Amino acid sequence: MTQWLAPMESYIALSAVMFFLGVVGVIARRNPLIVLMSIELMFNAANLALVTFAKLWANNAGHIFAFLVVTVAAAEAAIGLAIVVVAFRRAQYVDVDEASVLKG
Amino acid sequence: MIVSAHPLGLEGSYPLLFLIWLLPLAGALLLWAFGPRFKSFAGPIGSTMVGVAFLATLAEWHDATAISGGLAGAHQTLFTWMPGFTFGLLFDRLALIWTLVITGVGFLIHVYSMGYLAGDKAFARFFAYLNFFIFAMLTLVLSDNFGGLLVGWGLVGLASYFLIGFWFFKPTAVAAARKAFVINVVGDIGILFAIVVIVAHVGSISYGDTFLQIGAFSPHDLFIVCLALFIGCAAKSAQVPLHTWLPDAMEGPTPVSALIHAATMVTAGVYLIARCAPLWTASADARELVGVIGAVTAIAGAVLGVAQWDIKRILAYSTMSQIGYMIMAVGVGAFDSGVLHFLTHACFKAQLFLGAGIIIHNLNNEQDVRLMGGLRKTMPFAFIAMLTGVLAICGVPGFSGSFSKDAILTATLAHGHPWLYAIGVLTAGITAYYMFRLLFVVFFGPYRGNVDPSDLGIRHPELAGTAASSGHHPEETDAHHAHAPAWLMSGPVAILIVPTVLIGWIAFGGEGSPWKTFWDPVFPKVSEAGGFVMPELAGTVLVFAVVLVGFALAYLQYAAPKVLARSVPRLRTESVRMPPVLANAYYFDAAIDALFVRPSILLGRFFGSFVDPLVIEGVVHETAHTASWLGHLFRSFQTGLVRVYALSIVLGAACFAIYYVVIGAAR
Amino acid sequence: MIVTALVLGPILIGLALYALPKSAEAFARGAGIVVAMLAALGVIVFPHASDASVHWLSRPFDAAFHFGYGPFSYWIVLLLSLVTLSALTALRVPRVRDFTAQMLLLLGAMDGVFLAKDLFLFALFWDLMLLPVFLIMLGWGSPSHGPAGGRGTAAWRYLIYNLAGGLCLLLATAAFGVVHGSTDVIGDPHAGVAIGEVWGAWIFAGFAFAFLVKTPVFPFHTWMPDTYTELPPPAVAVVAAVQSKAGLYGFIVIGLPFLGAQMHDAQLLMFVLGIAGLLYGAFAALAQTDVKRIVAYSSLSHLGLMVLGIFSFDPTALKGVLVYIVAHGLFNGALFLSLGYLEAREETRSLTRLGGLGATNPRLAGALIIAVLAGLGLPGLAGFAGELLIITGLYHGGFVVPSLFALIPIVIAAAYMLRLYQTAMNGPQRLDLPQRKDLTWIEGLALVPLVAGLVLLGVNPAPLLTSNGTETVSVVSSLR
Amino acid sequence: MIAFWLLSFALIATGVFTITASKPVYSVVGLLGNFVILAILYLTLNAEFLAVIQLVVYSGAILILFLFVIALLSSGVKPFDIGPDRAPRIGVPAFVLALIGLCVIVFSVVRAAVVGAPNAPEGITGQADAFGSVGDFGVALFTKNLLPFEVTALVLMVAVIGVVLLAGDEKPAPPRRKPHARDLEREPIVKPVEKLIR
Repeated sequence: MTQWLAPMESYIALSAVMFFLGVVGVIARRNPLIVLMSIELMFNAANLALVTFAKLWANNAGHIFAFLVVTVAAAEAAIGLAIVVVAFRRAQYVDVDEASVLKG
Repeated sequence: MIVSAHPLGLEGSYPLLFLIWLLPLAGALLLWAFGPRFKSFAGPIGSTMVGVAFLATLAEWHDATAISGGLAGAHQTLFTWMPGFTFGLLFDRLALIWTLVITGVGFLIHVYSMGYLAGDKAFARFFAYLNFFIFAMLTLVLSDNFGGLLVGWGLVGLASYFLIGFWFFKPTAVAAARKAFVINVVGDIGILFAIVVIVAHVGSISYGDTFLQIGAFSPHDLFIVCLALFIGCAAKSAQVPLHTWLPDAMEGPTPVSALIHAATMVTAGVYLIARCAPLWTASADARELVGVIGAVTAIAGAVLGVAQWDIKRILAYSTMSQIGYMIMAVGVGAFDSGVLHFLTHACFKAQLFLGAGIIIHNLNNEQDVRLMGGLRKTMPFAFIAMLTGVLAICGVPGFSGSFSKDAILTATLAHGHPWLYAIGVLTAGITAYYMFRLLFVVFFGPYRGNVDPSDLGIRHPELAGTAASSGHHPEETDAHHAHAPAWLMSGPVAILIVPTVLIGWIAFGGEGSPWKTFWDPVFPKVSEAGGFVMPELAGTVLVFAVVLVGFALAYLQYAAPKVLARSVPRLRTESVRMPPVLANAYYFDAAIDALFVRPSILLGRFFGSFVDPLVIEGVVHETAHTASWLGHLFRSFQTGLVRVYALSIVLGAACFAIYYVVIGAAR
Repeated sequence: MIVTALVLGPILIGLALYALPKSAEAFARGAGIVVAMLAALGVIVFPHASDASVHWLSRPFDAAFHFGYGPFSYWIVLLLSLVTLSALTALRVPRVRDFTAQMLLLLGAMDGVFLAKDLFLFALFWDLMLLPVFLIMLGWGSPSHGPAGGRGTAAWRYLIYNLAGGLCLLLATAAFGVVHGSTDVIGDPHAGVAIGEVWGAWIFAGFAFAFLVKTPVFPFHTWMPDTYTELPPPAVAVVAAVQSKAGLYGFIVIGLPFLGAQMHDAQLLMFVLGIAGLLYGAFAALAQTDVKRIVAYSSLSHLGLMVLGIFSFDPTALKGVLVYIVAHGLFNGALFLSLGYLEAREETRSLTRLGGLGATNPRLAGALIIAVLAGLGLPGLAGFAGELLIITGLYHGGFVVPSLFALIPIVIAAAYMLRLYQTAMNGPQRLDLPQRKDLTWIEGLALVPLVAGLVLLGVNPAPLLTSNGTETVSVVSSLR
Repeated sequence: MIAFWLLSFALIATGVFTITASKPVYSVVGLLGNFVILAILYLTLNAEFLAVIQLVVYSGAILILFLFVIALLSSGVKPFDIGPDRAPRIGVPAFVLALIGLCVIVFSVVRAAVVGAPNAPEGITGQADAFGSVGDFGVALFTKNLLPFEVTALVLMVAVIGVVLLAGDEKPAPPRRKPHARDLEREPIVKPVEKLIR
């Protein structure tokens, strides 16, 4: 079983790549739905790292935590999408750049 | 630290002492709270309180003079603030003499006031103040420590303030009251500082501890204590240079001038130095200083007395001059002579003021002597009263003033101060001159009340010839002639004539006189090198000769038949040619104004309208502006763009990552 | 139990008053008076009430809800209750319900400051007591826009200055707690607090800044004249009488026992500030025309004297400070209430417009003169006893020159206080002033506790000197 | 080994497709592929249950949710990206930063030289080779980590309530606002307080 398993470093590096893909997506895209999806990417990158470490230390805690992350991600997606819907209802369009009331 | 104060007197319980002390307070509170309800009974109530206090004082005579085992008089402890700060009453011979004068003369003046102020709207308030003054003055003299003394000292100043400003709708009276109070506070802080130094050295405020531990003071510190105490005396007793309030204080009703600004309060300085005789005995420098200041005040006051036209101001400057005598006496160490002059002065000066009060009262508050004249015929009683007073103050032999004045003058010589003696004798001559000037101008020649004031050289008739406008409300002035029995005013004056003439005889007989033996166990003897004992008779004769010269000059200038014939133009010439130095009282007021009052107010304006709003607030505002500028700077970071925020988060995360990796590598 | 009720009672009742309808003015006013009276009675009747303490924080340091009478606080709390009672009784203001509620909040919060035996609690109530003052100033300040910018500016200035102080206090408290491990130390001079030099300097700096601003001491005073001018008379009576003592109280119960070395190091600076304030306040008061500003600047002068007394580390001076704290509270309260009567009647505070009121308002003049005389330190009244003891202590402690400086303001005080009184009350009657009725008996009655206190303590301040504060004083004497 | 590299490549490729897709629908498709590949990767890491969850919850539920929203919002008008791009070149610094972070992490991971997984790790049930099995996971979840599990329920419930509150209130849409009408007048904070007291 371990023969075809790649070294753990590779998994971590893969997780990092995926995470930063998410980061770039969040920053570079203006479509809120894609932003949310990029966030999902980051969640999953984190999960991958967690699972990898669980395997590495042979500790179930990583799995448990990944499970919790999934739950939170689900809740986050639900709320985020609800906000998008509400914003759409207010203005008939959604654009991340337009939500700038926080400007000082 | 001394815990139990040395009492000085025989410890015991003296209920009468409380009666003497607190009856006037009760009267004051009663009249202050319910005054208007009493109507014209306010006067009798107030007078009764003081009269009973006087009788109680007589009844306590025995306790006050008792001497046993080095303790003299009666002592009662009241309460203790903290160790060293114990308060009590001490009723010894010194306190007895003052209490007698305060309550005795005070009672007479209360009675006199019933006539003088009858019909005044604030009749009850006046008696409340008078009673309060009596209480305060008794607090001053009955206290057994410097703290209580200072309390009394401040309270008499307050009473004086109230009474000078009694007619508070007169701006001049209000200003005079404030001036008197503030200058007296200068004196208060002098005594306060003396207390502070005393406590630091002996750990107690009581007289007994202080006098028994004079050795605890270095000569320098002792001089500081005496100097600080003397600042208090100078302010209260109108000594140069703190005398300027006294002439202005004449804005008060005349009975007040008689009681407070002649007979009792202004002599508190004499009391204090006599009370602190052990301190002065121990400090030659302090004696020198006080003696000189007293002499300067005596002659300065007398010279100014020559230049006044207001009858009360003449008497005020004479008071200042006479207190100068007393201060000089106690200053050089002749305590008993100083106290004797206090006693005689209290009688004759009260009488002079009350006599002047009768004149002023009858002339509808006219106080300018140039507008009087020839009153000998219309007011014979006032003439007799003033004449005996003048004879007494001039020191005509046989009258009370001569005994005390001669005693002081011989004492200065005996204590080795020939210069002070010379000044004293000269002052006696000037005194005779200006007092007889007063007498001649007021009582001889024609009546000038209906002469045009400008013909007499009165520059501001609306101010100087104040007649009706200066005193009461016009309607009150008219009213009070109606219902004031004449004896209320003449009676006290008639009674006062007796001591004015006779009281000096208690000091007759030189060293063996009753007066000397009375004080023998009390005052320490001061012996100085170079003293010269002048025969009593020789001294009297010399002084009398000088007095006669003064009288002769006054006669020639004001009462010779040739002069009387053309008194109006002569008075005009004199008024116009009055040297400005004298007319402005040596410019003391102007100097104090320019040196202290104006700079203080300017400084206050500078602080209040420049430093506070511009300098301090300026610094604060600059700080605020800096913060505000920073805020604007940071505000520009808040673009409102979510993506920029996200980028900054990533930037932060990257920084963290680098930090941990790099630093972690270093570790 | 009693002490907790003293703190929480007024606060809860004050909040409950907001539940009443706005029109229930008489009831609200009555409730306020009753609460203040109960507070005063509680303090008088139970002078030995035991402490109440609940531990609530153990990390990062121990802290407790600990209330109790400390060495100096009993008299201050009594003073606070009396002044609040007088203030609530004396004057009428618009919107009585809200005002009474705010005054009760102020009472409770200030009780909390003086009764707190835990530093952290002290700091919390310190900030809490700013709030009612701020709100009262905004809500009841004078509507006109004076040179100082009106009530809004004054209120914000008050809040910002004092919150800056409060922040420093909080930081210093936190640092104190972390270094010492517990903040439950007030009133326990044997708590064995040892704070190293580095921390000590910073902690002291934080405390000192808060106390100096609150007191206020020159040059941190510029918020004070505006605040005293804008606050309505009942509130300013309480604030000037008691709140200004919080800083001095802090120096005494926190600085002296726990930061003695740092206090010593700061002595020179504090003497300079104290003397500067002493003279500055006195001279500035001389030139003001607004009656309340005169009293405000006179406070600056008096508070400077108290700072000198504290930093002389002399037991006599410290006793004097205690007497003067109470005396100053009493006469400042009486002064501001009397001036409140005056302002309510004549609708002006400017000396240029007032004059000659004594003839028509003799009782008002009587009330004012008593307050004024106490304010100028008339011998025989309480202020004098304090001054005498403080200056005696200063000289005894070897500070000859400061003791001489301390004498000067007494003379100036006589000048400006009499100017205040005489200009308003004496002189010819001004016909352009409204002629109003003299003091009512209830207005006079409101002043009675204050005046009685002034006279009694002036004659014999021994109760203050012996029953309380001895412990702190003994600590101080060991410091010297 | 080769499988891992293939999977990795596919994972990155789908991820890139997700974030670069022009339309959200394409993104969803990319994300779907991404998740499926991830599930396979989980399997290689002995995380059987998580692999299933990944498919069911993410691919099955969350992505469907996305699709629904897209469908809801895309009716008729063009709902997205209509304003001007106010930070047009922000992708560049983001990419640079991401690259730096990536390098740092990869560098640190490589330097740490983590050893390979120990052989046949023991599961929580005590059996060899049980690590990561559904049973093992279930025991761990329902014994040691019961409280976090229950909290999960709470989180989800709060999310449900939040969504209902946010989106459930059907109000008539206000007239479409111009994107740049941002002249919102800001009141100073002071005034409301003053009004409150008066």
